Amino acid sequence: MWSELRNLREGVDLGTPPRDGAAVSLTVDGKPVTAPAGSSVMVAAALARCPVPKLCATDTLEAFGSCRMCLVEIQGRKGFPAACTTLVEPGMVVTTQTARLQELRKGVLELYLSDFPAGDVPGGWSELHETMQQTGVTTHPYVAGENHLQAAVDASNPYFLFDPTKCIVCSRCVRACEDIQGTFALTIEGRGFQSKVVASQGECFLDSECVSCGACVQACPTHSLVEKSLFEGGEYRAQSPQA
Amino acid sequence: MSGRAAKSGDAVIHLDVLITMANQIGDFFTPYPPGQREEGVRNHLRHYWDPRMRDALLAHVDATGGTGLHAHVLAAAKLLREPGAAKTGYPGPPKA
Amino acid sequence: MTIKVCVPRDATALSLGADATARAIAAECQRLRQPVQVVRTSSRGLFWLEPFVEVETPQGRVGYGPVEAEDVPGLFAAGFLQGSAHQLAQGNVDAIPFLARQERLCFARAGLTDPLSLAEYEAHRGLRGLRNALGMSPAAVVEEVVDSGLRGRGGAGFPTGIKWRTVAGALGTPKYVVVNADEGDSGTYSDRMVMEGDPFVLLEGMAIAGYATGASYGYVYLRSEYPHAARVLNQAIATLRAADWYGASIQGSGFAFDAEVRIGAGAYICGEETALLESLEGKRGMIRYKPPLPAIKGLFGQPTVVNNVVSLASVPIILDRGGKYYADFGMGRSRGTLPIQLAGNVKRAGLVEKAFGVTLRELIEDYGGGTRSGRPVRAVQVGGPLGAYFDQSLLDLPLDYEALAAKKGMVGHGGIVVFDDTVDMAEQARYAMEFCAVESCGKCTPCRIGSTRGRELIEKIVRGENVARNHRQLLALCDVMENASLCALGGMAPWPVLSALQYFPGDFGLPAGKEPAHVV
Amino acid sequence: MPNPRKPDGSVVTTCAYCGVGCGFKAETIRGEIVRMIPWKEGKANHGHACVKGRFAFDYWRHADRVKKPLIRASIAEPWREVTWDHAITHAAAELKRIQAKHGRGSAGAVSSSRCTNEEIYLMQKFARVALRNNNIDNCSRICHSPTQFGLSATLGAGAACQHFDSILQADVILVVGANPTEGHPVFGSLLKRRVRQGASLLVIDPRRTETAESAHCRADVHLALRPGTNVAVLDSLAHVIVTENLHAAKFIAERCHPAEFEQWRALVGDPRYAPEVVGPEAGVDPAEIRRAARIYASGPNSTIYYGLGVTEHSQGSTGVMCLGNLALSCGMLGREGVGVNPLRGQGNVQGGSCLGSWPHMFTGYRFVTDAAVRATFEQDWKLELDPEPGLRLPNMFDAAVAGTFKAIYIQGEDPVQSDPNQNHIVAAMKAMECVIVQDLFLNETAKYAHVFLPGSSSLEKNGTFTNAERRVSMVRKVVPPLAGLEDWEITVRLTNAMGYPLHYDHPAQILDEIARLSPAYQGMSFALIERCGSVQWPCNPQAPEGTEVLHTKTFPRGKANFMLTGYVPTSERTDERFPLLLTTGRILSQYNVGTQTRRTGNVAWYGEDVLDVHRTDADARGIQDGDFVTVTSRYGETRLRARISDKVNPGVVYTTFHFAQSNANAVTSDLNDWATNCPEYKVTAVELVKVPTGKPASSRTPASVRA
Repeated sequence: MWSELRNLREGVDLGTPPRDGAAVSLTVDGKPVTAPAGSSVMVAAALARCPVPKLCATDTLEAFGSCRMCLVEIQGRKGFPAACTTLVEPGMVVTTQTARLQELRKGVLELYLSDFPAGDVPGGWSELHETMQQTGVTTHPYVAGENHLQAAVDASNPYFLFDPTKCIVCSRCVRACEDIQGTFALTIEGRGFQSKVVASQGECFLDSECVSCGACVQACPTHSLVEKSLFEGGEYRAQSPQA
Repeated sequence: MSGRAAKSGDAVIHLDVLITMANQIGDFFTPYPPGQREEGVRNHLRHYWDPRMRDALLAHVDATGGTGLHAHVLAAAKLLREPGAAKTGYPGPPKA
Repeated sequence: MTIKVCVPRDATALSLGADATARAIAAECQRLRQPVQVVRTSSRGLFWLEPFVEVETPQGRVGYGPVEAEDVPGLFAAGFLQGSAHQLAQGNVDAIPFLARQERLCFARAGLTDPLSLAEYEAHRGLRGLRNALGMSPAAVVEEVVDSGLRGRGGAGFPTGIKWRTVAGALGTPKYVVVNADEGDSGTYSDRMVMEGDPFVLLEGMAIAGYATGASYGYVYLRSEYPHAARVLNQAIATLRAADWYGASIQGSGFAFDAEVRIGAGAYICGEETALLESLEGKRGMIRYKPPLPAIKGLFGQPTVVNNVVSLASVPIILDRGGKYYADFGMGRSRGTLPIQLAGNVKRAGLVEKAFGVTLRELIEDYGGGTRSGRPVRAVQVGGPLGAYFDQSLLDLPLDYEALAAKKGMVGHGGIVVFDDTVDMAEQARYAMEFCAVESCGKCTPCRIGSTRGRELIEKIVRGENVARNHRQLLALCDVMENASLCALGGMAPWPVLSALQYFPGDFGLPAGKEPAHVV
Repeated sequence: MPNPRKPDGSVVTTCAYCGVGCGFKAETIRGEIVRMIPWKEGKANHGHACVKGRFAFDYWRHADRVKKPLIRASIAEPWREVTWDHAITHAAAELKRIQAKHGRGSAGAVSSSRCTNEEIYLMQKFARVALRNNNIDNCSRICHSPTQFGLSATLGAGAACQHFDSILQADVILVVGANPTEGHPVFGSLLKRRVRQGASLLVIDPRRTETAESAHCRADVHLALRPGTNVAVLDSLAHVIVTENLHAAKFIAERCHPAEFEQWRALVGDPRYAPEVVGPEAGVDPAEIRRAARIYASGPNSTIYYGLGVTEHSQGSTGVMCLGNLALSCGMLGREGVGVNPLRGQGNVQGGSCLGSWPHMFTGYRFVTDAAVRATFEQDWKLELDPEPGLRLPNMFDAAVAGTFKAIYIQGEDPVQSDPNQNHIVAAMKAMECVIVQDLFLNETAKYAHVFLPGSSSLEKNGTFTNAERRVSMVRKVVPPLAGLEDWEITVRLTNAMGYPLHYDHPAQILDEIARLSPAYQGMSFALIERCGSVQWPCNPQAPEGTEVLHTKTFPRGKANFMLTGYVPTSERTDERFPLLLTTGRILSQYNVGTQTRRTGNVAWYGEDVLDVHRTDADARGIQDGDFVTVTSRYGETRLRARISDKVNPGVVYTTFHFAQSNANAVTSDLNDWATNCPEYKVTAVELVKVPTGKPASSRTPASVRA
């Protein structure tokens, strides 16, 4: 548990926690690179400066493997393993950019966009928007499908709000509340397409067990959970009543 | 220019407060064997009390023989007067 | 002279009135002051004849079915206790073609014994496998199972022996045996028949697995929809404990093994081994990524062997008669026998345990007798709701893991569902996507969102909206689901859809023959 | 929601709230602070935060901020705004007048742990060079001064032995009188993470705190003892260890004085400390005391974390010594995952204690009575210094009431609300002729002040903080100070006005001076901190980039000392008039006396101090959830809203003192620690009487109380 905390670097997100095992050498897109044993292929790709797209992965949380954006091809392995949940092995040959991979990433991102407010695609600067730029996918072909775009915003917490219409159910917030903070206030309610993030037993954030540490806001890759103080007019600015 | 402007013996703190504090210090050192007990209390008073508090305590001992003070606290107060009582550095606990 | 009459206690028989039949027989005998012993046995698996009553006569067992309560007086009048002829008579049971031509190894005792009688179980070669195993080294037991060529009967088809070898070699104790008794595939019931009809063979298989891999505790993860199986299994476990076949030192051998039943909560996804383990640990049934394999890091993070009920129920006979005996059955790399379950629109629905190699057509026509409605067979789904739909042109495929996989079909859990020519294959494709959407655990995006989009696309195509564009988008979506999903639910839900598109394009309003061959 | 605005600038700084000292990036849009993001390279928090640091930073712009210096002749008159020069000159003149009239010892100064190391250092320098006496104290007097005394007495250094991450190597975690999940939340998360990984957790605390019992984190042993019986229970743990031979004989032989150990073994081995005797008196199951002792002794790595629940007692220092003895007896020192670690309350309470803001000590815990030490300071400051220890804060108030103490300069503290026996404090304040308060807001103490110097928040100045693991981190100016001067500049100007020439261009030079004069800070400098991110003292040639774990090879005095820690029950006793025991504490969303957090959105969680009462005690007095009750003690009374809670045992009631209007400290006693006068906040005999309200008792839980 040592390196997972002490080797984190500001402004750098290798995607999965930094390990401190013995060096493992492999090649990514033809470039030789070494990564500590126990690291993911995603880390090796980032160290080789050919980062793979990611949404549910961040290096303060253990790999989860749900968004399927980080699929790569590895020599000798069938199919398209996820870079975040595949550990580096000596002599591995990894390819991160192929037409086939781009096709799959486009397919997955289009599914995400089919349930995301189209109006907020331009002008956003979240990790989701970065992934759109990285893959060049900003539209989707699904017309008038079932969606969550009418869900109500929960602004009960004085400092941050939760806009479920932008939630991609990547569970980074749930995992941050469990592993980093240890309060276990968030969970996923429902299954399949009905899955949604809720606090405690489906209460608003303020009434739930949430201690407002902000770890979930920091972990959210889409600004679904976001500080109120970032919005115009600051009327959301969390002054106490007398101010 | 010596640091002592206030006349010694000023009633810095009410006498009964001083006696209680001194006895509390005495209570701590009670488990130590005789000899070490008095040395412990004396070291503490010497290094932690404002001189005017020490002087007020000694004035009480001179005036009344130290009524209200535990036996080993009284003995410690008398030790304060011996020369060389000003030990350098933290006295540390009385050496076993 | 007391005559023995057997009436099944199997859930299918019960649902068709077996209890009423048994009560009627007993009452009739009492009225005629005829000493009789009515024994509630397991079912033979001839479901179209249930309740199937058997009478022990000097010429062997004579079967009658389907016997409802009001048929009983007529049967007695015709001298049924002596096995005489009657409109419901099926003659000597062993001679019934449906049964005679099967190779029943795992289901050898089906219909013969009282499921909870340990004595009867031992009398029919029960516990020999475990006794032999305890006399061998754990490694030798593993190799015996490897030699048998037994592969996972749940659906994955992974060689059971190799899995055991991995768990045996994994570091860390305690280790666990977990039985996947979720049996979520529509139209399958072989697990249920084992657990209700011959619980000891499963429990014996679990003990052997524990001995071979170093696991000392087992969990049966049973679907909540099988209450009878739960009762029978718990009674059987208690019996084994009392008989010192489960506990701290089985038969004084120093090998400890015990087990308990845990009830699932109705999610199909918990039939997938990692979601099953999550559920068993009291968490949401969500998929864990692999590796690490459960054999290395499974239940509570410990090495765990996860096997299907039928896989484990096939182990005792392997240790009893040897791996080679078992391997002699079957073809190619599909060794041994598979209990196939005929269901859907079929004339003779029931259990057919055959060696691999039998063709689908034999199963459907010779054993199944064609459709129940009498109309021609138009489509067949093999291997559960994620299996491909085959039309007539593929019915000559042999039952073999590799042969079916080549046609994007799968052996799965051995379920075959028959459809006649009234079936609408576009609706079946839509249902496949809807099933995936309802049962998706919601973790990975291709399945969570893709299944709903898939259903919507098929509905548009059927409504004739932008058919060409939506058809192209449906194929692209199926490609993403197949290749990007985290588990087999999202990964294989497209198979029934693509096979329906390829073999039955007309049902979708698509021109015939132009379909790219995705099911090569 | 639309897309949020994107910050265009950020400054890495350190949180000003609790002793964890989290690293933050203050992010701005066109210079305006919009959010605080935890710094992933912060070595105390690794990218995590809590509600206070992460969100409750808006107090700095609150309308109540005083932006101009204020003076008035008497506390009856209204304030008058004046220029900085006018206020400083006036204050200096008053101080000089009073010292001339009443003697040099009649004035003093108090620094605060909410200020930077540099500001604390300047305050003690101001007392010694400007007031020319040693009447300087700091707020850790009323919280962790027993830590400094107790750990120095046993281990030789009054600071945490480990760094926070070391808990990840602990097999057994003993938490005594502390609730990290509320008081030190980011460290509390690390503790809970380690417990989830399988470490055993032992808790000694009268309350069923969230640390003892929460999701996926439950104490293996929770000794819910009666308040005031710490030393008895800790000695009883020691009794089990010595009588069952669980102690680490090799460690004791090598690193302690064997004779002292024998003396200590004889004391704690005495039958009166057996669990069977202590258990009933402390209200704890003897078998659980034995189990806890065995788990702690077995280790292999057992670590101790403790808080004000140990220090704020009349035997506070003795309690800390018990913990030192316990660790020494089992050899739990000098490696990862062990140690005795105070969870210091405020951001810089460790800085406050090691930078000489004591009446009896210079920086680095060296005595003013030590001529050699005094010489180094006299040589550096070019001035003869007072050789005798000065007045402690409680002594200053006593002396004020006695009429011999007339002037005080208080920076960043609010003794009227936070110090015990409030009536006594107010009397002392009124008895003084010149009270100078330097703070962000007009606090309770300012009501009795004659000069108010508007201070600057941690977002408006440069400097360093030292957190509870001895980690010195950088505080960087994000926005200019609202009142125009940074706190250190104000103290420098006041010192100059008193006639002692003092000049610094930048706090970095003050830290260089501290390094020159303090062995533990020898190698410390702004440049080093910039390079390493943060540095844990001692930082010297042997440890050029700081020290993570203390006592690895030797103790500061070579060997460690076993102190004889006999149990002396507090004189605060319950009787028929005052049958219940009140203990006080803190809550996550509010901080200390609430000056900052009351002026932020945190009031959404906790808008008023509330009294937790067990159902049996409430029913016996007809008190219902939400009723107001009068809490009376031998020292005063106050009114609080009651909340029925199972977190306290029958016979014990609990409250916080975050809100002025609840003046919980009106009831706390004037008893204090024998060695340091740290007040005994944790044990006060009280009685509750329901306040008759016209309307029916409110059935719902008070809306303002979420915790």
